[in-house]
Amino acid sequence: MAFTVEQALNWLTKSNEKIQENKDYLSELDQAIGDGDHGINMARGFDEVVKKLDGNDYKQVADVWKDAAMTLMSKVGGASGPLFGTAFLKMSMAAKGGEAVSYDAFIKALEDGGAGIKQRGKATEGEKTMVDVWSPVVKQLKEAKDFDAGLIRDSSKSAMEATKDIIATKGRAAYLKERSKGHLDPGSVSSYYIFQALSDCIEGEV
Amino acid sequence: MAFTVEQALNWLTKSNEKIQENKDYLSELDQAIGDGDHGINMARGFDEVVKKLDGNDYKQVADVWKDAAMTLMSKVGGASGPLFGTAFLKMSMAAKGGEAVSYDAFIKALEDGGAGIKQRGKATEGEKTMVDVWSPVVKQLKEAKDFDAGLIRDSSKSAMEATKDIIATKGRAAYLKERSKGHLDPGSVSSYYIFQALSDCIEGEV
Amino acid sequence: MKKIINDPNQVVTEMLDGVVGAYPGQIKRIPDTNVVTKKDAPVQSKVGIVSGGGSGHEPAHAGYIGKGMLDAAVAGEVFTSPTPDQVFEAIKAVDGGSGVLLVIKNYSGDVMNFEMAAEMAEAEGVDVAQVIVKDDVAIEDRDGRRGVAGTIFVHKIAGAMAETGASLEEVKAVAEKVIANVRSMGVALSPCVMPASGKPSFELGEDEMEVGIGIHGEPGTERKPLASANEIATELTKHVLEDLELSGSDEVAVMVNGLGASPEMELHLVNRKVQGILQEKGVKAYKTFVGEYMTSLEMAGCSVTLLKLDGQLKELLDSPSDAPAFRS
Amino acid sequence: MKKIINDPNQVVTEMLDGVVGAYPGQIKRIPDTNVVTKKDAPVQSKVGIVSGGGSGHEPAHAGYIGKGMLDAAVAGEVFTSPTPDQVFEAIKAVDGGSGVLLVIKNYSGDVMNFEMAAEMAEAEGVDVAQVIVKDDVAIEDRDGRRGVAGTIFVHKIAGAMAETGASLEEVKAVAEKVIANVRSMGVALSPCVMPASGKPSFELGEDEMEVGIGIHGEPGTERKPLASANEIATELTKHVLEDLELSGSDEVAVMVNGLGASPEMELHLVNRKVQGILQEKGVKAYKTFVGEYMTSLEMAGCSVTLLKLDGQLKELLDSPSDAPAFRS
Ligand SMILES: Nc1ncnc2c1ncn2[C@@H]1O[C@H](COP(=O)(O)OP(=O)(O)O)[C@@H](O)[C@H]1O
Ligand SMILES: Nc1ncnc2c1ncn2[C@@H]1O[C@H](COP(=O)(O)OP(=O)(O)O)[C@@H](O)[C@H]1O
Ligand SMILES: [Mg+2]
Ligand SMILES: [Mg+2]
Ligand SMILES: [Mg+2]
Ligand SMILES: [Mg+2]
Repeated sequence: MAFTVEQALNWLTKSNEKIQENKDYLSELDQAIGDGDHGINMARGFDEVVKKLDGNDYKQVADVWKDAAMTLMSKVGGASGPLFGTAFLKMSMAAKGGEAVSYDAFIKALEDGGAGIKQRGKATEGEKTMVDVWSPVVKQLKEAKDFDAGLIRDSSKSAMEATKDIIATKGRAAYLKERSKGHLDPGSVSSYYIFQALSDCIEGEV
Repeated sequence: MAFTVEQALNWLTKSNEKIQENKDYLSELDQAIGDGDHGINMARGFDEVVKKLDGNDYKQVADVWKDAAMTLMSKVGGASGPLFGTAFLKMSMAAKGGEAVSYDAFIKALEDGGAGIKQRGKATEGEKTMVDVWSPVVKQLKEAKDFDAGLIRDSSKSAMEATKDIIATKGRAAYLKERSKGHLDPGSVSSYYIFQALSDCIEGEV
Repeated sequence: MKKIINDPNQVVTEMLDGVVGAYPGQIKRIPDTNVVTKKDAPVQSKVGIVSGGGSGHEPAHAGYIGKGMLDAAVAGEVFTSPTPDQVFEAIKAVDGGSGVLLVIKNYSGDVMNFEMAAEMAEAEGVDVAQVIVKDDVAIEDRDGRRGVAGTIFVHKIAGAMAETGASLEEVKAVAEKVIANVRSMGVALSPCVMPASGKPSFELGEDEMEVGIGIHGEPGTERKPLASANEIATELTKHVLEDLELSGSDEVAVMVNGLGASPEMELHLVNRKVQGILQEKGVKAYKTFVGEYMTSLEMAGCSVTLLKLDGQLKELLDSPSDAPAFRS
Repeated sequence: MKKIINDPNQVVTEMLDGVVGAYPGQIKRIPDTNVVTKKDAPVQSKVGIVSGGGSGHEPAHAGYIGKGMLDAAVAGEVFTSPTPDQVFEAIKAVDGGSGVLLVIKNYSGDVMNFEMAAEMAEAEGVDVAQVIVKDDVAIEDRDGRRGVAGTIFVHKIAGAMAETGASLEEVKAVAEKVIANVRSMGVALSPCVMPASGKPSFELGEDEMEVGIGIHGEPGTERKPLASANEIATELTKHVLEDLELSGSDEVAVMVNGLGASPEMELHLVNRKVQGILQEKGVKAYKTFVGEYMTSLEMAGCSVTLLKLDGQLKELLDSPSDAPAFRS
């Protein structure tokens, strides 16, 4: 199977839907250990992404991701804006040149995206950031042979849930030290929604 | 009967007691139609008056009143400070030169005191200020022949209560216009306590 | 009551320690009083300017002491006029031989206490003049109007005039000119809490606001449903404009004053609309001040002040002041 | 939620209208952005100074634009870093050929967005330097420390240095010197409410306070029983002093900064104690600033900042600034 322009568009549309639905929940999570704007930031950004994509006719997956990246970077702000922006930009760079993207190319793109987040955020695994979703998910998907909706869903869910027990050392939650424990990381939860949306898209087409 | 130095001292001591007891109530009244400090102002001032009087040996009623006046003026502030201060100062001026004060001289002193309030506050009757206690009380006491504890008590009580229905045109309550109706005037209530204290003193000695 | 205080009965004297501690090179306190003066007071042959009133309006009044503004500020207890003896100390401390102007806000208490101080000073041969600021258009009756944020413009312009070497009469005249041309009106979204009583000055529902409030936590003239920044700005400005009667080519100074708790962000939203209204009317905002100038403890809300200017007032408004709360 | 606002989603853009409306002679907005610059930007051959961050900290950052301070301020959404494209616009607008210094507060978001903007500018051949303010001693780990009120001293001193015609390298060096010598810590008595969500940033009991808070409504590092002004001042100053390691003859600049709702009276009570502590230690308060410089919407509370000074820093601190929120 290969990942198509249509799927790329679907993925972002579904991501937006999930983020809009869970906007308040994401902000509440951020309120507990951050500054309470994560849902607002993400909802603003993904709404703009969908608007941007709607108006265009795409030939390449890479172009969809590039427009998403640019929109996220210029509309989200905060920590999550440059991070998700960088992720999609790196994915776009990796996927350049093909109408559809093979599983291997897709995984390479995701891997570059995750690496971009790490680099931009100067973060590694175990710091209670979205890296703690992106890294384990990419690692598990690398071991599969083809798109697997269930694997995407399950791996992102357990990774997201595991952020609850981590003591933050990056992002605003790090100011709380021990008090950050017992709360999910908001950026990990929104990353989880993005992977759930991906899983839904794959499932719809397989 | 004549009003003695001892009674003058008692009067102020009892006034202070009543004001301390009703400090919060006076402030609440002021909160409804003023700025909520009347009890605090009066309690601060009368406490200082008693302290001042305690340390001195007085030969004349006029001197007691003068020290009370000066203390009220320099310790109360707000509107009530200069008003009560002026009242006692005018009373002191009227009573000068005698160890004890005859009923006629006492009434003359009260009358001057009330006139002092009117002049300093540029207020007349019916404006919902302490004038609405001082004026009617003085008027009624003028018609009596001698000190009459009951008359002092009753006249000041009914005058105080009558301030409830007045629409204020002087003092902070005037800003509320119609909304000032239905509330007692705080300065009238503290004047009432002062007259009640006077009544108690008279009664104790008659 | 959540406040950063020590003993509620010592807030004024401790606050004055803090103020003088912040600007020890510029101001000093007269020992055993609640009077703060310029460090170099009295300034020989300059008219002295004294203002003051109850505390709780910070930076008013001590923050306005400086070259080009006040020579002394007298602090009463919270929301309580200072007593005549205190005002008298201030007058004596700043009289440099050319007399002293008292800037009084129109409240029974302030007027009486300052008046008595003036009588005391005159008895000792000091020339004293008084002006009474009454800029609050929430009160219809002109003589009964409160003095609120417009007082800052009186400080500034009288202070600048005194700096030119003008006589007491001239300084008083320009202060009266400001008073004749300045109008304010305010709104509160929440009450304030007096430290000594610990109680809110009034109760207000979640969706209500008090329109026409003063600066002492008194209730306003009208209670209304909470409105938007545009509506609030429009209502306050409307009342001010009705009373000031500006015509197309007039120039004004604008002050959007925060009462304490409202974030500066919100003051700018109000200013945005005020500027829009003035522009529509063709009235020029010569200079605008947005910030906390005359507060009411932690009250949320704001006031809008307009001062109609002429050439003289513009020049005096622009002239230098080194007062900590009003540098220009 | 009681706020003087219009549409909660338009507060930032409307606020910027209000700010520019207040000082149209000094500042202007770059059309279609949330960037405000000096009216005469770029100043030829002067290093440009750009600061910014989320909104809700007013008068930071646009209030610090002026001769001797910032050339531009970039406003993000409330408590949200501005995006790289906006910062990039600011950089381009103020580059007068000698390069641009970015003053960044140490938050993941600010650092990343400004860094990306710097990369964009460098790609277009503009010389850009960055400094990251991390003055909040509530965070033990030095590299993780937030940038809070100490940022104002960085603005002031870097701005003054740029005015002397210094090179980008020199301006950056003096900004780094300020950062190395400035420490802050804050306490909150009440949370703030973000306009877009309408919810308090945290819940706090009637007798509690949050110690070690930042300026974005994040919870603090410790929750404690509400303390007196003296105790609060002592605790904040203690942590700041422990980290700054002052000796007897040192001179400092002091800032007692209100977070939004606390009356200036309370800030002066805190200042009183801070001055007392410094005096006891024999440390000289060279200059003191009491007021709202870096706020957190309507949060009640304050922060204490100390900046250790040397001859150069004193001179630059004293040099003139005409920024509306910091005139000197
Ligand atoms: N340095 C970092 N590296 C990776 N992710 C980070 C970093 N800092 C923050 N994040 C992520 O960003 C999320 C917060 O995003 P958001 O609330 O939108 O931004 P802000 O913290 O600026 O308010 C966190 O939950 C975390 O997942
Ligand atoms: N002009 C006036 N003439 C007479 N009495 C007045 C006048 N103004 C105020 N008062 C009296 O003073 C009382 C208020 O005193 P207080 O609360 O101590 O002062 P303030 O109004 O300055 O806070 C009022 O209840 C009223 O009786
Ligand atoms: Mg956040
Ligand atoms: Mg009162
Ligand atoms: Mg009062
Ligand atoms: Mg944020």
